[in-house]
Amino acid sequence: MARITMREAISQALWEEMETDPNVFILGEEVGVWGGTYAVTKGFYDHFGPERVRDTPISEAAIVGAAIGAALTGLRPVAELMTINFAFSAMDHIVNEAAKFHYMFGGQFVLPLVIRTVGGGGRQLGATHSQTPDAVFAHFPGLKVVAPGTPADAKGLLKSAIRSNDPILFIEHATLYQARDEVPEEEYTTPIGKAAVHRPGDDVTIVTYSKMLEISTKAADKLAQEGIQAEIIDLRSLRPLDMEPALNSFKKTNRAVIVEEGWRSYGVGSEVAARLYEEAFDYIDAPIRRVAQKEVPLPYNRTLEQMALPQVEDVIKAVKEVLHG
Amino acid sequence: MARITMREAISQALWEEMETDPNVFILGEEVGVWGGTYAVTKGFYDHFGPERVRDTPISEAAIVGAAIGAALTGLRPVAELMTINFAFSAMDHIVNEAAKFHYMFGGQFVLPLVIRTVGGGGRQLGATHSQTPDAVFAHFPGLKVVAPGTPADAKGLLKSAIRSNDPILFIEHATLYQARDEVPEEEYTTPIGKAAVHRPGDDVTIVTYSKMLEISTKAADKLAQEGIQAEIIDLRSLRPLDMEPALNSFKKTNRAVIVEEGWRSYGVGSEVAARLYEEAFDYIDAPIRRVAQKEVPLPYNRTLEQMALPQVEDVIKAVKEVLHG
Amino acid sequence: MEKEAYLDLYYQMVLIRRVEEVASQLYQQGKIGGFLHLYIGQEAVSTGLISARKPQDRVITAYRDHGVAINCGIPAKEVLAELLGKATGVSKGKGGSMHMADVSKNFWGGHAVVGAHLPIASGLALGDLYQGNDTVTICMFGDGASNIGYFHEALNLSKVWNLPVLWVCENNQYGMGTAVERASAVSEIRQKALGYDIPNSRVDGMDLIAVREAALDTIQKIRQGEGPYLVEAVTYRYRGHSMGDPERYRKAEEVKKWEENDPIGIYMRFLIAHKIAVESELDEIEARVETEVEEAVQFAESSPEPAPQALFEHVYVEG
Amino acid sequence: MEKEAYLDLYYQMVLIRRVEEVASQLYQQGKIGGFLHLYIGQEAVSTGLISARKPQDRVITAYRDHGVAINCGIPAKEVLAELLGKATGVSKGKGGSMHMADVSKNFWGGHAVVGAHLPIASGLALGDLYQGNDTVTICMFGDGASNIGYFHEALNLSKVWNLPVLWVCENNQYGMGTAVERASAVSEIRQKALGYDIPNSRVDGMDLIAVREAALDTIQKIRQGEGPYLVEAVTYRYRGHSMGDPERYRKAEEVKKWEENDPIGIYMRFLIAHKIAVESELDEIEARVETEVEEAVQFAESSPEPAPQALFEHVYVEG
Ligand SMILES: Cc1ncc(C[n+]2csc(CCOP(=O)(O)OP(=O)(O)O)c2C)c(N)n1
Ligand SMILES: Cc1ncc(C[n+]2csc(CCOP(=O)(O)OP(=O)(O)O)c2C)c(N)n1
Ligand SMILES: [Mg+2]
Ligand SMILES: [Mg+2]
Repeated sequence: MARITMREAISQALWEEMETDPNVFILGEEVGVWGGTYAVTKGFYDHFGPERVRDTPISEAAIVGAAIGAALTGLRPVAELMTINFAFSAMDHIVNEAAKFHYMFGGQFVLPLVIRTVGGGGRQLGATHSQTPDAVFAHFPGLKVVAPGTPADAKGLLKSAIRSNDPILFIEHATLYQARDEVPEEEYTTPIGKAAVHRPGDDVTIVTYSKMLEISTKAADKLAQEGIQAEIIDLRSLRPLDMEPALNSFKKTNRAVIVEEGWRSYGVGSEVAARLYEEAFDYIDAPIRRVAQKEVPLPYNRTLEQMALPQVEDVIKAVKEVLHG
Repeated sequence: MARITMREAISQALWEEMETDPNVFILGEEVGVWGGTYAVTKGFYDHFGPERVRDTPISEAAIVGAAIGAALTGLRPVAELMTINFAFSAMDHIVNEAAKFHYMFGGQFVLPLVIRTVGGGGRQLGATHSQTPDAVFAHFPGLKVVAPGTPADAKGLLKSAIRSNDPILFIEHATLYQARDEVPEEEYTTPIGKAAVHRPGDDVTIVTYSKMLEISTKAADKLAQEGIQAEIIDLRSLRPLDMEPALNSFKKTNRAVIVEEGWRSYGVGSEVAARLYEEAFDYIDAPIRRVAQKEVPLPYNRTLEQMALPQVEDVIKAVKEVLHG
Repeated sequence: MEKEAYLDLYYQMVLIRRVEEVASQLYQQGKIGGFLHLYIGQEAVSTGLISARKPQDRVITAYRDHGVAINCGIPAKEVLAELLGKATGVSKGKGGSMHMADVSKNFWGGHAVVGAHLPIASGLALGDLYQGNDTVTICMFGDGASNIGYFHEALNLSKVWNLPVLWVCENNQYGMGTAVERASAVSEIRQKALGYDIPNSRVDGMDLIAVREAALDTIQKIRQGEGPYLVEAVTYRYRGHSMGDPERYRKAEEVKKWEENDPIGIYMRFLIAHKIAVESELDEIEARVETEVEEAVQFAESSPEPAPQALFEHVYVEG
Repeated sequence: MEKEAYLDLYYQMVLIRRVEEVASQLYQQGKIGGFLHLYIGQEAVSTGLISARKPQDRVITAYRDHGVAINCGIPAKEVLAELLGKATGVSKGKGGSMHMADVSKNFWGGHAVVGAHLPIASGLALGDLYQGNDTVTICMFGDGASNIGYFHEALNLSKVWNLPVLWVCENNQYGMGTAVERASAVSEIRQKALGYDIPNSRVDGMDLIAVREAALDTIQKIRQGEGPYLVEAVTYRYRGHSMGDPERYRKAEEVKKWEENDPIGIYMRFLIAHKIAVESELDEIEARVETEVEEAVQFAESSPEPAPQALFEHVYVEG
């Protein structure tokens, strides 16, 4: 095991897949000469050349559209959308083309396509640049949506995504790139559509993913000091959504908190809560709590922004509510 | 009261508001010479002229963008997106511009803007043209989302929307235009963000909206023959989401079914279920059931398409499950 | 071209015309659902164009795709079966009129969101360029589609990356009910190519031979690595946009004027004038088409519906 | 123009330059968050352009907006307060660097999604046309923005509807790290106007007077009802795209070459050569700016944070 950052883990996954499979290539804004807006593809352009590391115009629809077309010819494009906020500018191609083609043409079209993008708030980028609309993309059957929370998962999931024959939206988190953790040194992949127990515990279940894994872990650390053992479930994929680990945990703890960074209404927590209730109704001891972003466009001001985003204290409070409230 | 169709009701609302307020105008594809793809604006072009009934190029982003700009100058544009499937082609302008401006510029920008659009399946239009992604738009604070289920509500809500100073996505349903019902003859408006009891009953609560109001009513009729009185709650607005009537009903019936046309995961039902559990936890007698679209892109074939869409029988079955199962 | 080849093009045009007429009837009988965009009047564009492709060349178009499908070599019976939503349809009954494709024939659909397939065409061409394939992508779209942002992004990309793609705008004068001049800043769509430095030309889309020659010439250039090219084919659709079009936007005389300029008639006169065929040969082709279409209808009508489990198939390749 | 007016333009350029330099320092001190796109090097474009507008003319631009805000008459202290996220900021601390606006000054933002404000500009102009206002909308955007679909849809619409809008492309040679030729099919952005039949011109964006004259001329034409016009202003940004740009895409010499062509220097020499001002007067202006910016920083730093309840204000006008 090596301790590397999320950025390095993602970069390694891309690099290794490009080394092994000449059909894998990257396209997106600033992926080449610049080295990636978040430095994920630093050094790629020099090593793999401009054909395989393609800087594009600012044309999100064309980036995704071209990646779809290239995938149809048998290549394995990894398209990068600089942030998920710009994915709205390619929305039709993501949810109405990529997500539909395999089904709509009776299985003839195969799209081995990955769209990497970056979500999340907390960097004072203001309302247009700080969103976490993951649930919006996860709503569409035909698309797979993956959002890793650790470097090891990021690497393993991205490798699986690149080798997959389905269109996959791979959502990274802007404030996780520096997160450092153990990553296996040998070759491995992590299956898409499988949630995981991130931290075992017996008293309460926290269901979360991506950046909120970090927040939830901090909350769990503090709770542990008070003798409360939280089990943390990392969803890792939002579609397909694997509820099994969360259900198993919930059947044991009978109490759950769902933590997501995005807005509460019509979010990830709504679906997870609804499923827990549906599939483990007899195990509920207290209403499930959802911790989520306040329902406002994210403001620029740092204090206000932090007020709007879920904090460690919010998770602790919600856990105590489901335990005692 | 007059018995008129949904199409006539919407048409009347537009016509009356245009007659009273010269700042109201319409823009969109085929709204003018053609008379509206769904004939909603038939006769408008001749009466109000090409300045107030503007045929646009096929440019969804520009339609919404231009409506935003015109709204900023104090006008009250009613932009039409031919179907909600094409709203993805204007996604950025809807969720990342219109929904953000009032907040982001500190309250300076005011957007008296209505985007009318048409959703829903059931007409064999295939995967790209049959979606009901209402929850996706309802996820964004700053935007209001309205989806009427009756002619009277459609008229009253559209008038409120046109007079409102907030950006509103107004979702009509393609297979409801012919639905006929009583509509008051005198001037009235219906408040946005208020749900309503559509049909009273004591045994079970059905929470629904738009086209599924029709399906749910048919189910309730059949259930009534078996002595089961379903109370139907019509959400009418998805954002702001008014849970009060549903909660009141649920506290009385202790059993609920949520019926929506869109996909189940990360849909409207998830949010409504989560809220019912959160806010009326002590009143639950049975797991809440969600009736929704099968999680597939909608196929063209009529039989398959109908299999995928929620049917009267699905609602009846779900009601019986929450009552007995 | 050999005589056979000339006659085959006549056969294709007549077959498209007849399939569309029959489709219109089947629609009226309630056997076809959804939208139905007929290609009648525009047959020479697709027929001439696709006659110029090599088998490895890809074709992609919008929702007005039945004719294009036929020109790509998809049997009429599979087109009609798709319209009837049958398991034997080219897209297994799941796509319908707007979403036909046959990868084995290098026909990449049938795309219903206006203009959305143009960036995808750039991507097909990019895939070929990347793999060093000797392939040209032919992308057809309407005049109305040239107003959406996808057009702009796709054309720009194709030029910046020197992609082997032939852009073919079928300017049939209207996007639904909106005349070109009411929706587009320029009424010759080819003028838009100037903004991308893409070479371009305008041809009479009612004249199969003119289209074919333009296509042969430009496809060759593109294959030689000269980058994208835009051809505007001036044409007309005789029927409404889809079924149930009130057609308030045009006069009957206008339609009539164009009908006098019928692409099948023009090509027929060409064949006879150039002594490539005599009338009886053409009559024979028409009779053959008649039988073929009758059989195709029968095939489509008697074909099975997709099995119920087809509903859940093909959402994903994996899992 | 009166002498005062000439000097005021000098003052504006120097003020922008100084505000940006100070902003850069405040960013380094961690007092500004998010992105910070400096306008240094491009001052002549916005200053010349906006000097040509009448008060009723609207201005809208992208995220590189501090200079534009100042030219529109927003006090430096409100710009800096916004950068510091204060309640006294022009957008009440909620917008930040990329989202400044002041409706009372007819400055309509500050828009962070590349190109998305172009259709909105068409809408502003449509609103004025509809209401018979004697108003021109001035819409500024970058070279990179001309590649996105929004550009295409907005320009087409402006021509089809003959909207009173002046499109101003600030071609500063790069969109982030991508040189114009690597992203755009044409390297003179004005060429794109041909596809919309929009009259166009190219000016030296480092030369305030040249920009101003082009603006005066075109704004007048637009005001007379001649429809949209596109001006490409050739310019350069001296600093990185935002803070923390590795600048691997250009050489220091290139930046240096352009710095020798500094817009403030050019205008200074113009003022002196035309005997509009003597050096001491310009020094005086610089000193005045220095004080003003110092005071502005003090104002910004000592201004209150937004109240916590501001978080929930302005989500909607109603309810
Ligand atoms: C993005 C989008 N907007 C609107 C529509 C509805 N629509 C379908 S066809 C059409 C007209 C297209 O005209 P044109 O490109 O000229 O093609 P034609 O029908 O004339 O072949 C419209 C507006 C759509 N399918 N997609
Ligand atoms: C739709 C969209 N895609 C990508 C970005 C990220 N981005 C911000 S600025 C920029 C470059 C824009 O270049 P240009 O238009 O030339 O303006 P300049 O920065 O040179 O002033 C990019 C790619 C964005 N904000 N919006
Ligand atoms: Mg057309
Ligand atoms: Mg630039």
